[in-house]
Amino acid sequence: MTDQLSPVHVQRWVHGFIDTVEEEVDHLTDLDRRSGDGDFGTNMVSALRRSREAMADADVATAGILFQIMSETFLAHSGGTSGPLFGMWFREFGKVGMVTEAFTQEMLAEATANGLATVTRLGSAQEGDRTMVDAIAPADRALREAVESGSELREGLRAAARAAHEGARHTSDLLGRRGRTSYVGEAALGSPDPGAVTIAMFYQAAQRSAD
Amino acid sequence: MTDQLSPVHVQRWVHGFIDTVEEEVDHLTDLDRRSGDGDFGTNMVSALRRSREAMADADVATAGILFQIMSETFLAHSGGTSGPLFGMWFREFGKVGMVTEAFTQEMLAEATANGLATVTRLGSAQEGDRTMVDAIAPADRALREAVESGSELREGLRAAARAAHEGARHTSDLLGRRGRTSYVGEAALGSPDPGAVTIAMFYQAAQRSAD
Amino acid sequence: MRRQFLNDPQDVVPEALEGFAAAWPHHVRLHGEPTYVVRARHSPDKVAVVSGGGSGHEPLHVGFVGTGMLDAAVPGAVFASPTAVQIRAASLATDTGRGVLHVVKNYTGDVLNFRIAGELLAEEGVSSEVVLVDDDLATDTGDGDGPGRRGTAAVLAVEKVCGAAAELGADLASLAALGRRVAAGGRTLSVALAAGAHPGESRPSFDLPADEVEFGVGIHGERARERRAFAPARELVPQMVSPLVEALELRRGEQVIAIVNGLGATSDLELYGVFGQVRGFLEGSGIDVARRLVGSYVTSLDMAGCSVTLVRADEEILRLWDAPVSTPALTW
Amino acid sequence: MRRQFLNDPQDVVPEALEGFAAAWPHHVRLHGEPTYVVRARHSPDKVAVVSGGGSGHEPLHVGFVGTGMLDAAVPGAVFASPTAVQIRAASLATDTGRGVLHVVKNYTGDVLNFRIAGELLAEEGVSSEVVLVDDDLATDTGDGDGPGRRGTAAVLAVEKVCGAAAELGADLASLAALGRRVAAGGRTLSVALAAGAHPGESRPSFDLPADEVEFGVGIHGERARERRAFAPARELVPQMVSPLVEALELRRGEQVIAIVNGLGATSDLELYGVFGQVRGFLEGSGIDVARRLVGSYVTSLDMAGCSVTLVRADEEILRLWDAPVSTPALTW
Ligand SMILES: Nc1ncnc2c1ncn2[C@@H]1O[C@H](COP(=O)(O)OP(=O)(O)O)[C@@H](O)[C@H]1O
Ligand SMILES: Nc1ncnc2c1ncn2[C@@H]1O[C@H](COP(=O)(O)OP(=O)(O)O)[C@@H](O)[C@H]1O
Ligand SMILES: [Mg+2]
Ligand SMILES: [Mg+2]
Ligand SMILES: [Mg+2]
Ligand SMILES: [Mg+2]
Repeated sequence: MTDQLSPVHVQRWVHGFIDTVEEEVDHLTDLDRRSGDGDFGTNMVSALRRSREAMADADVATAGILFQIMSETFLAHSGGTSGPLFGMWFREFGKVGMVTEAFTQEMLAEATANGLATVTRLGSAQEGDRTMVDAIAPADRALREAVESGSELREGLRAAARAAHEGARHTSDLLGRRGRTSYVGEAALGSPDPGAVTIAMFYQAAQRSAD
Repeated sequence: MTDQLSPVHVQRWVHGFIDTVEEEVDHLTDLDRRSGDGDFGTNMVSALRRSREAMADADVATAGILFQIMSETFLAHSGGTSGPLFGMWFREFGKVGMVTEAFTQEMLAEATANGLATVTRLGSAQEGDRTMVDAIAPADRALREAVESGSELREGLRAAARAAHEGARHTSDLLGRRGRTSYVGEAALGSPDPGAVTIAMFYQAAQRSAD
Repeated sequence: MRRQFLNDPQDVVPEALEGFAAAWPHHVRLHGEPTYVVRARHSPDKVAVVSGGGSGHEPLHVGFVGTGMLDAAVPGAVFASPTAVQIRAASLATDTGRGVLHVVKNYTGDVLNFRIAGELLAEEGVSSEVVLVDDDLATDTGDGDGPGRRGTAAVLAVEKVCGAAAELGADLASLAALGRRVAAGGRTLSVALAAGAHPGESRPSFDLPADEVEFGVGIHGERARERRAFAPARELVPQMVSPLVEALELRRGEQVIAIVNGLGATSDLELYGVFGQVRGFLEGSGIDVARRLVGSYVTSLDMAGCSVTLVRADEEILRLWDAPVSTPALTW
Repeated sequence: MRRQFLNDPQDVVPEALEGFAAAWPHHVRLHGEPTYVVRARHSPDKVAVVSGGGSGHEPLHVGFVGTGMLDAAVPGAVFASPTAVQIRAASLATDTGRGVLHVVKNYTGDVLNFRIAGELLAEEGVSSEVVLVDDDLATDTGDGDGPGRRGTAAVLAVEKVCGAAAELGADLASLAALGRRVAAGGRTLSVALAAGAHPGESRPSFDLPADEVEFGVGIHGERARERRAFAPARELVPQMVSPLVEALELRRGEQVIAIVNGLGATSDLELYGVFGQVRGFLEGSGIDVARRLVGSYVTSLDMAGCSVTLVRADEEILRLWDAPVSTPALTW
């Protein structure tokens, strides 16, 4: 339908994402309990709620503003490891969407690529280390391909969402090598990494917003 | 036999006193257990043993020197309430005997009177408060009378020892009003005050040294 | 189970004193037989300010030896008075001919030994005066015949103010008067959440039920006269401060020095939280917290608890409080 | 049963910070939303030295804000890193245009948030450098891939030395090099006799059998890798000091700064006793304890325990260590 995500789409995307995380908070927390310290879901939801409050007064003039708000909120309030990483992740989307009104597929690919670079630079995790990177990297490849092949935005987002989902699912088979899950070893096998699952929700919400 | 206590007599006096306290250490401690915190006997013996060690090298040229040594030892090492009070008590005997070779009855009466004054000034106890003062005050009166009536030294010492003994015995009937025994109240009734008992031993040893 | 870093419990005080002296070579010197601690830099021609008492209250008193505070501190064994001979020796070592001020917390043993030391010094021609610190409101029985109020954290204010005045050249009589004025204007209340344990002992000196605090506790492991319900700081603190204000008859507009003091095992987080509440309470009553000190200064081994001290202040006291001080435990 | 003076456990840090700022009005100012503490007297034209980390380690870091040490400290919640936004704000508030030195204890959250803050600052044109302090020998696995050694009490030396150098006008690059040199020469070992309890929790974070100590413990209530037999200080202390000497490859005649640090509930009597033994051991090995600090500076709530830190020293480091400092917790 659309080859851009306008502010309205972005609002749907962001709120859809927050809704999903809120619905899945217990599940996410449970995943972190299996592989870490069990605070992931609550941390994430509390930062997202704060973000939602901050968004209420925001002037939604640019495509990036909501991501900027989420970024500042996560960087300002979220403890743990994932908080600041997600803060920097959202930040890349905020930056790319800072001066325009809508996201093109190219911009989404660029934000994803920048986000991947930032998260790996800061967290030093490689793909395969059982972190959010395992969902980001496939999404990055999918969007890059979509841009190169000239497919339309919805196609690209569907591919990215699928790739992120598969990447997250695949973390069930991975031994943790970064963050708290690295202390847990084999005990985490069989359930996916909550950070990766959350990234998958992020792209799923993007795709739905474009439908 | 003698109307003076020569250095030899004083040595007999002091060591006789120390011997008695050592023999009676458990009894004294038990008395303090009934009326205070149960450390009186051990404190006293440990200060007296130290004193005995210090006396070993002393040049016994004056009548007072052994008392001076006991005084310094008690003031330097003895904790608790009785330690410094006995230190100041012995000190008065040391001072009176500082320049002469022997104690006359007058000198013993003077030292006792000064000792009484010092102990009451420092400890603020009156006769009847269930302290060592209850043995000192009667001894003071006995010696004062002996001097006035011109009786001989052995007589005076016998009277002082008897008076101190009676005074100490009488503390069994007293309620404590100074020191730790004041917290114990009626529980201490029936057994005498260890400080007073020790003063009685002091005069008993003096009397024996003169026999 | 309470355990400590120590060797023979008998040696805890001498070993700590050696470590202390080695840690602060520019501030203090340790003298042995008899034991006392003196300033490393002797100051000529001033009244010597000397304090002391049982050990187990560190940094008190040795931590306050230095420029602008104590000339000497005389530590006894744990919770036991130093002897008169120690006090005499420390006083002789620091007397410059202008006399010695003895700052004494009100405990029978301390009072007795300082009094005896004073008599011994007098015989040697050294004049001394005692300032008795008796700030513990919990032991205020109104009974003139008893031992009177115990001395606790207000001693810090007396030592600081008198130390500063001595440094500025005050004579013995006016120092004694000043010290008595500070002490008279100081009151303290202490609350324990858990007792400390004597060196080498595994049991604390008393046990407390989970829902009670020891209210009006002393600094020697003795129990308080009263137990009260454990409560949030916002409820406990007014119970401590309000009686102090009343006892000192503090009026709106008056100035105080407030000391929030940890008793050993209390975290700074808690002490600063308590101070915030103390300040809030006093400001609410119109009393000006002109100066304040928050930390563990007068402890009771590893007791969990804190004390609040208020000291009535005036311009002279504040000026002396502000005067420079350089000691191991207090420097400005 | 462990209890504390507090209201809502959630509020313990903000309440303590308010009390802290009120207690030291001449030294610090508290900023809220985001939370950080800065010097009351801003110093123009110097590199800003900023540190931070989880709360519960008081007086670290807020107690070291002041002349000659930190320009700002950024406290997180208890045992939790401050956020990048806090760090950015504190850095912007203290930057004079000459850049900001971040002194960071090596914990994942702290490293991450300071690194992010550095990137945010760079985008605003503010240059910053990180000095990572990773002195805890107990977590030295030799494994290059892991999180590396934790940061503990050596951070004190880095803050003091860099703070002094910054005050004297050093530029950012040389400060970073200096800080890294100090950190590289610092190692610490910590022993716990009893764990601390989180605000509002009545149970300590681990239990220890009567005959064991937690050897190589951290400052966040986590257990150590090793338990060893409880023993007198004269046996425990060499077990702590000897590995430090080895790890730093200290040779006869070398100089060190020794820090004996209480972890919260440890009495001064014990700390000074331990210091005496540390000093004895080092002197026996021909190592010169050129400077020393004994006290509770880097704590873990009310943990009973102590750490020993050795920092290799040279003339420059000693000169900067000796330089004047005026902060709530350290003044000379
Ligand atoms: N080094 C890292 N790089 C990228 N992501 C990481 C890293 N470490 C952890 N994560 C992500 O953070 C998630 C856990 O977040 P969170 O529960 O906030 O961390 P913690 O409680 O361990 O501080 C993991 O599921 C993982 O996706
Ligand atoms: N105020 C006082 N004046 C005179 N003698 C006292 C006083 N207080 C206590 N004593 C004496 O001291 C003795 C107890 O001595 P000690 O056991 O050393 O005291 P504590 O253990 O209570 O410090 C008592 O038996 C009493 O004779
Ligand atoms: Mg987690
Ligand atoms: Mg966590
Ligand atoms: Mg007794
Ligand atoms: Mg006793």
